[in-house]
Amino acid sequence: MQGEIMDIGLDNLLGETARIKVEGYRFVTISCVEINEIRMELLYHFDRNFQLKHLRLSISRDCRAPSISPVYFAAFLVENEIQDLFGIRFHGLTVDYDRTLYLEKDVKTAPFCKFAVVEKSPVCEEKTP
Amino acid sequence: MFEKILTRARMRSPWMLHFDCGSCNGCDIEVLACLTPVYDVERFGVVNTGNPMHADILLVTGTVNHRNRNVLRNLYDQMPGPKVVVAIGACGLTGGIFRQAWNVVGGVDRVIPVDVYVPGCPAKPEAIIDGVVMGLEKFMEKQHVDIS
Amino acid sequence: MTRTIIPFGPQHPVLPEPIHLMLTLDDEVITEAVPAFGFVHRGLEKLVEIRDFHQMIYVVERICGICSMLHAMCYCQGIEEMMGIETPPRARFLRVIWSELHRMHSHLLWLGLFADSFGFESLFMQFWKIREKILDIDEATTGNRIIVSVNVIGGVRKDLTLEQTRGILSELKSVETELKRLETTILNDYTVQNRTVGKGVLTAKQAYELGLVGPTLRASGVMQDARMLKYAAFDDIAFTPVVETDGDCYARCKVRFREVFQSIDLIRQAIGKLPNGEIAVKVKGRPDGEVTSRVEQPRGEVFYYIRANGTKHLERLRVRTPTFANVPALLTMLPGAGLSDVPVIVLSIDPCISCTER
Amino acid sequence: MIRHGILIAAALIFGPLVGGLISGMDRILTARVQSRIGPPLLQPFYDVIKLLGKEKVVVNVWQAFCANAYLTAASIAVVLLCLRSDLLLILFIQAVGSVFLVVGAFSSTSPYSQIGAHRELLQMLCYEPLLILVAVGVYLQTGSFRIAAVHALHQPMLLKLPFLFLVLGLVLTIKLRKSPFDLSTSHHAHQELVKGLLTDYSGPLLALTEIAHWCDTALLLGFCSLFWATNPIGALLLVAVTYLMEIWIDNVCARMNWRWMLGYGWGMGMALSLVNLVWLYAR
Repeated sequence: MQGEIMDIGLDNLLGETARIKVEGYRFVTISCVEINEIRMELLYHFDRNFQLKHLRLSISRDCRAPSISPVYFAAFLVENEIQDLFGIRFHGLTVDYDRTLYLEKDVKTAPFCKFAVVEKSPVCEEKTP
Repeated sequence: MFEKILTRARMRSPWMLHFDCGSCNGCDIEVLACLTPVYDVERFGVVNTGNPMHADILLVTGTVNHRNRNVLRNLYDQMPGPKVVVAIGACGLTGGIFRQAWNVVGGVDRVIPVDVYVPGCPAKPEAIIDGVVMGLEKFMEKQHVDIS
Repeated sequence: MTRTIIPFGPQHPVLPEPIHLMLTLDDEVITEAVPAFGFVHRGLEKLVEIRDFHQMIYVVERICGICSMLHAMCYCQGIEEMMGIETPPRARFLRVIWSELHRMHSHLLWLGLFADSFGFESLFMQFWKIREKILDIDEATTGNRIIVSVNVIGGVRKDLTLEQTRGILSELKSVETELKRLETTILNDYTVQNRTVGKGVLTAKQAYELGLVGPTLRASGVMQDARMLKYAAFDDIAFTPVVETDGDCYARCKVRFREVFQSIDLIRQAIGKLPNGEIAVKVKGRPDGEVTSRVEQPRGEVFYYIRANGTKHLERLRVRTPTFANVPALLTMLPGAGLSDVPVIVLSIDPCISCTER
Repeated sequence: MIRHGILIAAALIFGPLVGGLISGMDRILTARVQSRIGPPLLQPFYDVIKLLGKEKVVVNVWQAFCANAYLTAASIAVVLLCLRSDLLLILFIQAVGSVFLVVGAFSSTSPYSQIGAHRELLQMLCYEPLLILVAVGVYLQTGSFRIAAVHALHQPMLLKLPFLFLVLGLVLTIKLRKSPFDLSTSHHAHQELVKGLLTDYSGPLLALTEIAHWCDTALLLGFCSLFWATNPIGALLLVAVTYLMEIWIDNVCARMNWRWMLGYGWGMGMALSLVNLVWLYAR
């Protein structure tokens, strides 16, 4: 894959994103990949003059991730999408559709997950940054 | 006598309403292309109204999903009778290549009754015009049902 | 008249596609605009579990009918990179020709719809009349008007004969003269300028930070075009992106109008340098690993993230389409605009909702 | 008396008929300008007959009443024009009809209809004063508001009131919903308000408003013809040229917004009228 990949954790996600923004990178998108029954992977893609940079965040399915939309406004759309399709909840979203971007109100499942998981309230929160 | 004139007028003045119900834009753009110089459906009196209250023919492109089915139903109910529904493209007929996707309900006829099916991926403008003309013939049949 | 709430869409004649904008109006001035999506969402990325990686070409082509060829091209280039396939030079030039034809038909379509958004119906008809010529070329060379389906992994499926390339060149000549005739109307007409100049302004800084792509970004003065990545045959073709600096709807119109001429030039160059040889190589093996792929679509840069695991089904296919990146711009441009400017501003980013929601 | 009866009947029949034919011709010519072939000449009549035969969906009784009132007022105005009655009276009745159309649109709950009605009111605010000024010009020229006095002239009015004729052309553009001014509703669908004012009129009610619109067209073109009242061929030519100009303007202009319309309509219209009136007065 083109560009450097950095593994990060929940606690330094926002810090890294802010640093990347200062370096002049633009937000491209977030890709969510389901690894197994418990783990999910969020890949944050950034771009500067066609040089890509990726942040790889491994996250437990029932964890709430911090939203990077306060840093990169454009991220709100894709985070809402992941919320809908993979069931990972984000907190601090600038515009929160609350899982109704694509889904109807009464849908509780996450349609893109192979391991059909019914949404339950997240049990772990990331520590204060 | 008046019935005859009315049927004739109906055949010659189909006002269409186009609803993109989740198509890939292929058929969608072809429907619009029908209005433009090369195909020019206004020759047959077809006018794109955009307002369900004024329309006679509903052209639906694309698959039905869980969210737009209500919109489609709503548009159909708002149209005053007699009305004809033309489903356009492989997706509008059965769901086409998307039928196994998770958010796809299937063809248009899962939600509203369809009178004419226009196949193709995307359907060509000629086929769409042909579908509209076949829809007009349905007006005749509907007319007879109304009278009897 | 005080506050009114207007539901703009999902069925609205100005936008052929179902997007829903909840507009709060204060005397025809918009105070708040909230977009709602989900009317076209089909969940195509999930189809990788049922369709194998060859069949997925046909699915990605139908993410959007207008940029279909470029979706397939981006996907194929990604898989080729992953499997280490070297596509033959002729295939790469042919890809450029068809992709630029696609860009032309998309831009002409947009120019027509844009003219229509400010009520210039005759201009709409003229642009779409020219567009039919491009579709005729597509139909003559590939067999279909819009979804041309020429890409396969390892090359292209169709070849161009000498006669066909001559035909393309002569058609392009007539397209060029007809477009030149429309230039004064779309760019210099008083009423058109009145409706577009100074509407929906985005500064270069705003556009860059919002992560916009394509003509929307270039109209704000940022020179960024994925064709600068020199994919396909772009390393052999002279190319400079079209840039305008005003950042309003008029500048976006100008960028797209100039890009049509640029595409004509690129096709001429590609046909002139078209090498002989194979058009596709045989593909053996299964893809493995992860890859990103980028291509400049008519609406901007499309971004593919593909992850495979050595089986014939991909593990994950993620598509970030240009409109997905451009939608946040709407939320900044719409508040403060008048109701009559809404269609103009919304269309100025060239929204493609079926791309956005997939 | 019998002569009057025949005249009234003729006005009631030929008013809408002529309006409809003109509308059909308009659609063909517009299509030709856009390099299309266009619908048959009788297309507007097919449309109206079809609309009359459609299912009746009445949003509210008030709206149905308004559609009928609009048609009544528009036909009375045409009848009065044929009877060579008072110009001010005709303009007043025509305005009443338009007001009914707007009130009907206001009575529905659809926001498109509401905003359309609002814009239509602004349009009326724009063109009504101009129409009155034209009538004043006619008065200054003939010494009477009666149309009969115009017919008694020996010289075409156009020669004395050229600028007022331009003002009338401006009003005509607004009234016919032609391109820079197709704000409240439009003939083709690609408008931000869809059908604006007419959104909630459907089926037979829409047919009534359509017929009334034909009457309006006939009335205004009749008004135009007064400017060359000395010779029927001259009048016909004048009307034809005016209408061709309207189609041309429609096809070379983008739609503007209402702020521009008020500014341009009032500024341009008032200036042209005043110049003409002062010239008439000074002479």
